[in-house]
Amino acid sequence: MDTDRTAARRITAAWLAACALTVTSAVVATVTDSAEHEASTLVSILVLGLGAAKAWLILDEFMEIRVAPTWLRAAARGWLAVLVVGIVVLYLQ
Amino acid sequence: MNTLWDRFEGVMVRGEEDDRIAGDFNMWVFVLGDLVIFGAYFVVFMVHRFHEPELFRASQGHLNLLIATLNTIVLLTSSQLVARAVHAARQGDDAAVRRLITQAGGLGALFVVLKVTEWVIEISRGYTLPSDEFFMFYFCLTGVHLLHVLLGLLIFGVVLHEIRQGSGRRVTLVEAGATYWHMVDVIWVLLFAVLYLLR
Amino acid sequence: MNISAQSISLWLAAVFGTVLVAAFVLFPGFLPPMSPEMSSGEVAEFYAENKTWIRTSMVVFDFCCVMLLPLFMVVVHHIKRMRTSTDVFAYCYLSAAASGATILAIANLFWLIAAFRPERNPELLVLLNDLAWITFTAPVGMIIAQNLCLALAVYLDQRPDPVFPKWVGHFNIATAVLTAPAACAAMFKSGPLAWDGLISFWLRLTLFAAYIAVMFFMLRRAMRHEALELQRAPELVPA
Amino acid sequence: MSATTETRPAPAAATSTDTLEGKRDLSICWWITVVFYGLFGVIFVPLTRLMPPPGPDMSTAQITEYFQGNRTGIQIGFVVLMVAIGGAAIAAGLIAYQMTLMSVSKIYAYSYITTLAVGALPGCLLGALAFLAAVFRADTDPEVLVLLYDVAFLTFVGSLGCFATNYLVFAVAVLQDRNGIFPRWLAYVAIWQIVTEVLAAPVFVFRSGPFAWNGVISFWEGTILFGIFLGALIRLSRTAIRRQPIEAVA
Repeated sequence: MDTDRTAARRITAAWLAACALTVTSAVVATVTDSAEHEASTLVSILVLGLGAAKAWLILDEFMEIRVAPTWLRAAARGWLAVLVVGIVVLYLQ
Repeated sequence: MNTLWDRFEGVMVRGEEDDRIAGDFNMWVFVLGDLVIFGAYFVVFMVHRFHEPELFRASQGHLNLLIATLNTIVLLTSSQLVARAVHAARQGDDAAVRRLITQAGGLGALFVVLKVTEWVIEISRGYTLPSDEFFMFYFCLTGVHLLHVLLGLLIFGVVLHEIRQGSGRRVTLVEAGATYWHMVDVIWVLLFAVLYLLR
Repeated sequence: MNISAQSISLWLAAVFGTVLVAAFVLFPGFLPPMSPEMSSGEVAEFYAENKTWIRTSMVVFDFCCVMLLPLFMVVVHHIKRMRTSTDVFAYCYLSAAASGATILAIANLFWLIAAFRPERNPELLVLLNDLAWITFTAPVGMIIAQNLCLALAVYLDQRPDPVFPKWVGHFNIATAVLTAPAACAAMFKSGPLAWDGLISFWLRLTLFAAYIAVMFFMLRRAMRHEALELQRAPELVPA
Repeated sequence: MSATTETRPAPAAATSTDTLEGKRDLSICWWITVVFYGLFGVIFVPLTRLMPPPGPDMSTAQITEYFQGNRTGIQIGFVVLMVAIGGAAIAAGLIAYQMTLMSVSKIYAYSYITTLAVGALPGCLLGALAFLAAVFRADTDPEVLVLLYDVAFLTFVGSLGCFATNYLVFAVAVLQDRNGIFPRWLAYVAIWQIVTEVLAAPVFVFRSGPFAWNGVISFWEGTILFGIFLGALIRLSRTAIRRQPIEAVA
């Protein structure tokens, strides 16, 4: 495991990144409220991607999936990937 | 003896401890299970959204995005506090762990307060559970998530109690509590994206 | 201390058992038992005519049928005294007795509800009457489970002087087997298996009465044995 | 309820006897539990077709046809259930007994057994009785059939409290238990069950969609998770029986 100081820094970095992603996705979603159909579909895909990135960050940094045994890492990441792809596919129908 | 299946059998059936995994193995069964269940909820939501995208988009407009975004920040902050608490617990710094967990619990309580106010606003404007399909999903999904947040606060209480008792298992307990709380955070992040932002 | 508890429970069952038989005789629907093939007119007329007797007898019935529960708890106590490897049968017996008593408690409520407004639409009276009779007769599973657990406990009991003689086990098995066909009362409207028939009504109820009587005397015998045992070595057997 | 023997069995140490020998009463109860729940599945799915449930939004004519069409199946299935329902009580007794072996107070075991004793009626028997009453006569008025249809499904899918308490008590007991009678992850599966009970609450509001009594979330998810929980409980109960050291029966 990395030393105490770098661990703390990694957590803060992951936290700030997640907050930034939240705010940007909220702003982007509200800005394109009035836009016509094509733009909002594209934006929705972007928003989903940002959400997935946040989830990946939490899994990797906070839940320490990065250093977990392979089966657990595969299970967690596999779940996230399958779910997000499923949502996008269902959204695009 | 230690093929994967045998270790799996050992932990799952004979309840032996497997320390290579962060936190308590049993908690991971709960977390992964819950993620799969919530995943099913999202898929069902998307299928029903597919049938009536216009209704869902219209009703979604009535949601209060400000409180939801604020709530996401609150939960993310609480989550990173818990992550710090895990590292402090590994250093054996009980005082820091107690402080961080209490702060995280406080933010969790704030999340509950914000969520209930958001509901009250929605209900006061006439959007209740049976009013239409979107709000049925909205109240049920955020309701079940709120139930998980309350369960998380209860777990923090148990962790604080165990630390005050100085029980030998407190590092595993803090890790298990952290794993659970992060799972609640992951679910909220996805819920926020799908319920609030998906236009 | 637990001897007096046992004797109180047994006398509760004895006294209220007899009152139960009286209520049974007074209920106009039991002697002779109402036929499932009565038309809605006849059912409406039955309730209109006998509503006072139906109400009194069913209220008394509702009072007394759950008073038998303490007797079943005395049985649970004696199962725990048996030296089988574990006392799992005591817990199973308790669980079955609890659910069984609830079923009886619900059954007579349907009669009382029907008799409350005899001027009701006859179709609804038929429905309530059907529900009452089916709930009263068909669910025999709990009694079967009780008897089965007691019988198994008696067979597996390895005490030098067993709590109950082996024939009590056979008696329990026999009662369970002969009560089982009463479940078919929910299928047939005529013949011995109907709810007024020989097997589902007469055999089942006489067997139930006989079962309570026999267990009453066997429990008194087991209680006396336990009292003797307590005098000889009080510290051995915990309270 | 004083136990005759106060010896607390040793926790699941390696030395425990891993056999079924000498524990005939436990294995009898275990086999009765397995047979009962197998029968339960056969009765409720193929025979009476109460599960998977037809929707609450069926018309009166469809409901009448649903009953008349499967009259014999319903009668045979539920008569067998009337005889076999005792298996549920024996299953409750077995698990409650195993909970008395835990290092926790017996209050949990007593609560476990009483919640199931209560739950057996509204949760299972009342629905069966309503169905039997519905098909008892060929000429029952359709309005009465719709009433009995609602009584059956709303009691079967909608009785929440007794089972939620049961799962809660079981989860708390398993989490606090130091003797490791059941592994802790089973307690977490029980907590899922509580969540599915909460999610079954909307069946009293909705007639269609995922939260109706035949909805994907309120019914299917709860049933699938119940299947997982029951399978795990029965399998782990067997392990607990095998690992339980028994003093030599004199």
